[in-house]
Amino acid sequence: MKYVVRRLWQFVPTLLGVVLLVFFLFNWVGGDPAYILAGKIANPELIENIRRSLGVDQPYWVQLWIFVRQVATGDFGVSWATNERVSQIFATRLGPSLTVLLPLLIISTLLAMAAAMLVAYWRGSLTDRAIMIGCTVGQSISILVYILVFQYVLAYQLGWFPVQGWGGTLGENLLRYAALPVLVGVVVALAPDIRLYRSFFLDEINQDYVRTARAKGLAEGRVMWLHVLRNAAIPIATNVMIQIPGLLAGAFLIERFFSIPGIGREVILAVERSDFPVIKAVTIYVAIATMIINLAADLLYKALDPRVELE
Amino acid sequence: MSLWRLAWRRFCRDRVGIVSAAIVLAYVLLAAASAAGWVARDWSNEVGVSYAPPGFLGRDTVQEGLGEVIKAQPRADYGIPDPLGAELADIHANVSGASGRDTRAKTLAFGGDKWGRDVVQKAIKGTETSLVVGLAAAVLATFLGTLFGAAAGYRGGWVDDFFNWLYSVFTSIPYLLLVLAVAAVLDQKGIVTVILVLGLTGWTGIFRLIRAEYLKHRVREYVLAADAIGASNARRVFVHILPNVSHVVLVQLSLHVVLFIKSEVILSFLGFGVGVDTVSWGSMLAEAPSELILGMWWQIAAATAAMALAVTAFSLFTDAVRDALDPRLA
Amino acid sequence: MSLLSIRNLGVGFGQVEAVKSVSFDISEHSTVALVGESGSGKSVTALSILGLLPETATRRGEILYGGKDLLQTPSRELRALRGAEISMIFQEPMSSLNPVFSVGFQVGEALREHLGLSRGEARRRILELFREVGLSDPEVKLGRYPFQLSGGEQQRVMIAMAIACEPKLLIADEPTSALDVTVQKQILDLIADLQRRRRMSMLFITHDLSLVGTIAEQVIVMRQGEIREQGSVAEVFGAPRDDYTRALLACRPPLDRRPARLPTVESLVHAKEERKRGLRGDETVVLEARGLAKRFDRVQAVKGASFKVARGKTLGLVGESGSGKTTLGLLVTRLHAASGGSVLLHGREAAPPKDFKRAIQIVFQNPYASLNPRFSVGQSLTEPMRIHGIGRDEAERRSRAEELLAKVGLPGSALFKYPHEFSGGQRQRIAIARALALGPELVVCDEAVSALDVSIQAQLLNLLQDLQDEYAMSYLFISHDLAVVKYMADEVMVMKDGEIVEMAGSDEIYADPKHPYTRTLLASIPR
Amino acid sequence: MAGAPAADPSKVLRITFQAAETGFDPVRVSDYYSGTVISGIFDPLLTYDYLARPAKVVPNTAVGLPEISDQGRIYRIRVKPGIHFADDPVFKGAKRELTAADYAYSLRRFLEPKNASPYAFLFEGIAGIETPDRYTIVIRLKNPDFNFSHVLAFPLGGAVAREAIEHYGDESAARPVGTGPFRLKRYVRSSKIVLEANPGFREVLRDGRRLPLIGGVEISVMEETQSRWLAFQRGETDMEYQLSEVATAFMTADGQLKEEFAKRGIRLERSVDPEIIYLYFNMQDKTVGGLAREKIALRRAVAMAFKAEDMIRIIRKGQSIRAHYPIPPGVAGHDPEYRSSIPYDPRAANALLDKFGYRKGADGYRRLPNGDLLALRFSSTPTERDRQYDELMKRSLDAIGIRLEIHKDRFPELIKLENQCRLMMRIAAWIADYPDGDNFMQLLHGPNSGQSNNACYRSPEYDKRYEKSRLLPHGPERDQLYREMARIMETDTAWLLIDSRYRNVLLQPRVKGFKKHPVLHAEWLYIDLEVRR
Repeated sequence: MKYVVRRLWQFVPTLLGVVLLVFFLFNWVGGDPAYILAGKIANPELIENIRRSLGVDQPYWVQLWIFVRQVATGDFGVSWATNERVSQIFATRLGPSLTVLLPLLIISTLLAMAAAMLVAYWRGSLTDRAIMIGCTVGQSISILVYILVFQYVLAYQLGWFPVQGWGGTLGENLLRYAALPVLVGVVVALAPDIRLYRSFFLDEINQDYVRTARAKGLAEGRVMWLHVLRNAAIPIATNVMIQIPGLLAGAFLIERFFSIPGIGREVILAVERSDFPVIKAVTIYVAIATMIINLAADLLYKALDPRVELE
Repeated sequence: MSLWRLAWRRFCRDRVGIVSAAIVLAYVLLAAASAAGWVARDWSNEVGVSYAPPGFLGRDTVQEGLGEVIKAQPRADYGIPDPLGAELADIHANVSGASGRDTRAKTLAFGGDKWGRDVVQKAIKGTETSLVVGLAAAVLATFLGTLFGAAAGYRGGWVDDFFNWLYSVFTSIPYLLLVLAVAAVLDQKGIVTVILVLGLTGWTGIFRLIRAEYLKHRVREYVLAADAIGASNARRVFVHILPNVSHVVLVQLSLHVVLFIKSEVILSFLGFGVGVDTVSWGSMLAEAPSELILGMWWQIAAATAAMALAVTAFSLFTDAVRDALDPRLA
Repeated sequence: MSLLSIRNLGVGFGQVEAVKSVSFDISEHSTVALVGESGSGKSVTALSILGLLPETATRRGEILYGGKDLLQTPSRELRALRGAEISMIFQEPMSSLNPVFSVGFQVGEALREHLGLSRGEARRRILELFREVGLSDPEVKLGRYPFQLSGGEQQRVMIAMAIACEPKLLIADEPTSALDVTVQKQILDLIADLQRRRRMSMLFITHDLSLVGTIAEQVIVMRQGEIREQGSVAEVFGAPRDDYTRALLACRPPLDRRPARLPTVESLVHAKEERKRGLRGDETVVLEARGLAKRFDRVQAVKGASFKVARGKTLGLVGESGSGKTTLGLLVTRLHAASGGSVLLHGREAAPPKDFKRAIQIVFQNPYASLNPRFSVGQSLTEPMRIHGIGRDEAERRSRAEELLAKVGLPGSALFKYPHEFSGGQRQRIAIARALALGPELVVCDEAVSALDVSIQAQLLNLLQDLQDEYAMSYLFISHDLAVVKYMADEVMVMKDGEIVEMAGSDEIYADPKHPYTRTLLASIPR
Repeated sequence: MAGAPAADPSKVLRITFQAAETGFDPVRVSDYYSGTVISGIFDPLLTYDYLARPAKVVPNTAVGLPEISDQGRIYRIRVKPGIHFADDPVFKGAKRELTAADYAYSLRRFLEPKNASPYAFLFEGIAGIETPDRYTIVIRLKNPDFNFSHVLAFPLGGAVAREAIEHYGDESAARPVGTGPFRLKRYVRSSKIVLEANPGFREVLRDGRRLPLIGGVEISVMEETQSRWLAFQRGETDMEYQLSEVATAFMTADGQLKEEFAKRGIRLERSVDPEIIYLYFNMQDKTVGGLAREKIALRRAVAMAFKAEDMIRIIRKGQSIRAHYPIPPGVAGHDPEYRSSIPYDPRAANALLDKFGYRKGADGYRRLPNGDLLALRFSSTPTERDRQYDELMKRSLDAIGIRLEIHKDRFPELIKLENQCRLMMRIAAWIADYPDGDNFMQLLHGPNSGQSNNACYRSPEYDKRYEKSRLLPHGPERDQLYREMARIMETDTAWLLIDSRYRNVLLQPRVKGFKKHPVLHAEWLYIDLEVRR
């Protein structure tokens, strides 16, 4: 508990750094949103008026102070583009993002773990080499190509999935609309995951305790699925956890092609519109989420690995 | 025999490694030849009709040119004189008729893009661009990561704290946002920008690894021994430890080349790619979505094939290098 | 009647033949010791009994157990034997236990697998076993994870696991080598005791001949994959027939006397000449430490150590792992900054760092880690000279390096080779040569020979002694091995938990230890 | 039966937007998509006849067309009594009637500085609004304007209720309350907008049936063309008009729907959007600007080398027509006979540059007459579409040996620089806010520099004629002025007019009664759907 409190304190300098970096990038060198808000015909008074209402006419240090205050209070005001409350944007986007991400992570992790364990067990064999080279090839194709081809073939030509869409209920989304995006995500994630997890398993397979387990007379299945897996699960779980924040914002291609109202798509939209409150909020929120997930990953690490002492 | 030569021997025994190294080398040579202008110099020539389909049979050509020139004569001048009227009349008297027509092929061996440029030539030119982007960005990221990692891991103390802070700041911001933000900052578009965007944001992973290596090595006995004989800090960092972590650096460099080649595709898709005077695999793929649904698969096929082969070869090459350099085998 | 018979066993890994046609028997209720240095093939032999070698290994010959050839037995049947009838203990208890499961679970696994015990039954049985192997608080230990136990306790757990299903044969592969001397003895006694009480047979594998006498009836000496000699302990120890066995027996520095040179396997010169040790009291003091202390975060690693090192003499420093002796060595060489106290060179504290570095050199324990693997031997040897401006040019430095190599008994051609091309003993010679390159007055030898096989150890100790005789250098000789320290040192310090608990002349301290800890240490030495 | 509500809740029209909307507060939006939704929810005083072409202003919530007096300075309109806002919690269960005061409030909102309305410029001519009685609104203008009816028919000019705006505050964008045929049922920002028929909608009859006929509209935002096209083909959407990139997939070269689609009952409605796309030169720029003859020659040469035909054929995939006149078809003042005096003729362009001393240097690129380096800077946004513009520009300029620099920035940044007259060249588009030529001709009016006059063009000749045209209603006299103005712009070559895009609306067989209107955004009020099986 003390550890958690101490780690939470450590968030402060990091968050401050994030604030500075974000501010530097978006306020100082980023675009001026007044012009896009002004519409087709912009006269100077209108622009000034907008700039004043947005606060971008203030000196930089005032703007920075406002930003810091926003971070502290968690109130990022309203979107410049739509006047919607920023906090609400994030709240409504998180659900769909997670609806795709969680199944994607769970399925790809389980499949990759199973496959990685098998190839690690048969390391050096023809199967192993073939699967590894297959994974390398699969990894070398851009996610863009996967999306284009999967949507075209599986949804359009074969009609197995809807081409795109997002419904109102979780069940509908999960079973109907998220299926193909999740499939694409799993296919993309599988190849690198198998390669990575295989190396984790190989590290464990050569450990002394595996020999002990065999010397005890345990069956191979139990040696692999209990003793080896439990140890390899530690780096795997950490790897999965640290992927989450990146995926949260990084799944924008999938979200755009399959019309999923997720965070990634919102980020791209906000960048295109220079909608700074949204960009700032999403960046700060995701940064905080990243830190919390990292902390959670450490706690999970502790739960999985009794050796770890959290200090 | 030094460890490098031993590693080289081990590498030579790895058949997949040799084949992939040969492919990588072939790509590098191709890129060099393209940069030198020996191949694909005329990639921007419009040799075929728009979206010329692939086909080997027949070299049918069509004449394309100005249908409109003469027709576009105004009905009246509505009483407004043209300040250039005299000169233009003079020109029209001398330059008669159409401005000429070009001869274009109806089909190209591997197909053409929307301007009728050969997709294979584009893919070759794209190889040059993408490899330059991947390599240069990886060198930049590796340089930063290694420098920071060495400083933090070796020096410890506040230097370590500072770089760790920088690391956590950079990794807390979603990669995509970071890339977009840096891309927006460096508003000059072009290869250099892409390299900077990728390099300046991609150093974190390398930093973490190199820092860990330096933490490990700085207490190794050979480093203490170097200290004992009076070797300076700089000498220990760069002469003693660096060669011993160089396998990590090399493998990371190679991994990041692949990573950045793939990232360039995404950047291009978002419009932050290379400029129009050149072409990359990413810019070819970015054109693909609308082409594919029209059944014009050849550009996406050319770019994907060129990229998949290169990236696969590079990845397998990296694996082989990693295995060959594995210090546990030494 | 023999329980297990090995007939013409041969094991190969690719081109390398690790074991070449080995045959021996283990009779019921008896202990056979398998002795050899690293690479002799003793562990490979042991692992092949249970079929635990990697699949890449090729196997020939027969291993007969209960009328079956274990090499031909299908893996399913072999598995039923493992842990139940034949069980095994390994050298490194820490890594041999699965780090993420409680030790109770791991012991229980064998019980459930072979005896089909229920949860409760298994628990009761584990508690019995834990008591039997002398684990205190068995109820508490049950739920502990390996890392929460000391090395000795871990090995006790391994033993409990091994004997859980009442095996007929226990294979103990260097069960005590990774443990501190005091713990070593306890574990050894436990194993011997269990073997007698349970009337098991045991195959005891060790590199340490001194252990064999206390535990085994039969002894087999292996070298380079072959059996050099086998017979009863009395026969082999009393009248060794094989040269190698004889050498092994002689190479250990004896505790009761101090030959001028140690015999080595290659040169079995039984010198009768004895060496005098001890200080006269009027030697020049090269280095003096005053209240040296070092603190790491919360741990006080060294608590105020004061001592003097005399010119041309050796100061021994003994202690178990974690006692702070290595840290003290690093403080003396100023490789770690002390958090208290001072080191005086020739009575002067503020010697310029460069002079200090030249005057004090260090040789580390691990010959694999102390040489920069990317540097050729020539580079490693000339680098200190270049830094300190010794020698006019590269050619002169190179010829000096060749001289140094000759001094430590290596050919000049070694200059162009890299560390990995040398054996551990040779690397340690190179490390010594590097230390000599600056012509130091004091060399700190931090467990400098501990990682080496006894026969190599003897050569190195002789070399160090020769060099001291020639250059009148002083040594600070750090080791956990009391026999080695006694042989080398003129004066001995004993360290425990960061404190020097006793300091005396070396003969004196062995003959009449004052501090109880020193006494425990000495009592643990197998004789 | 007339009078009975016809809206059938099972008839839900499914359509897509290719870009996200920004919100539904009429004074705060400027994008097409938000406007589309707003026009379904709010009612302006006037509207356009659904079927009449060219577009004809007709009363909407007004009893009749405005009475115009004081030579076009005073507009008097009467609001139909008995129209109610859609039920909303803000009205606390009471029926809320639409009155003249609501329109006065709604129109004034455009001019309030704190709203910073992008469309304030449309209403700037208003001098004052009065409501002499509950249902009468009188608008006084600063200057005579016979086109003000178009402003009153502007889709964003619908009535909002003051209570709702004040109650919802910043949330007004997501909580529109209007009197229109639809109301917002479910809203997931920039992803899904679901409208349902407003049960309290006033009685509007067409062919004896009460409108709207459909029970709702479901709008999905889909950025990717592949997704929209595949979704339409799979029958996941009913209507799709944002497919020009893939038009060749469903259209023959002559603009007919391909056989295979026609057989499935899919229909194609094709019309030209009331818009112009043009390449402008910054007339204040040091390199390309100014009215000196060698500068005009430079601009003229670029215009003559610009491959407008490739733009239409390759980038637009044939889905646009060449623009000759600053006023597009379907907008009052358009002259179909007018032909541009600037031909595509790179050889002549080269000769022209030679004549004016733009000589080629050693690198094959031309220098300025004084020998200085010449490079034209073309600005565009980092999108795939603009990359195609870049490529076209590069190909065009290469043909006359002029070096091109591409300046990339995000759209807001470009607009900012443009308004400061700091860009050199850009391809811009203007779509009619209302179907009158003035809306286009003002783009070149000198005083509008730094606002809508993105070329920063100031020509006394042009401005003189423009100011004169402002006082004239639509007619031959004004048309003649417009033609002269177009020629002045051409001879100065401030713009090169490129094209106007086709709008190809694909309709599933179940969609009935659709006719693309040139100005109205949403035709949902009038269309019908077959009930899905």
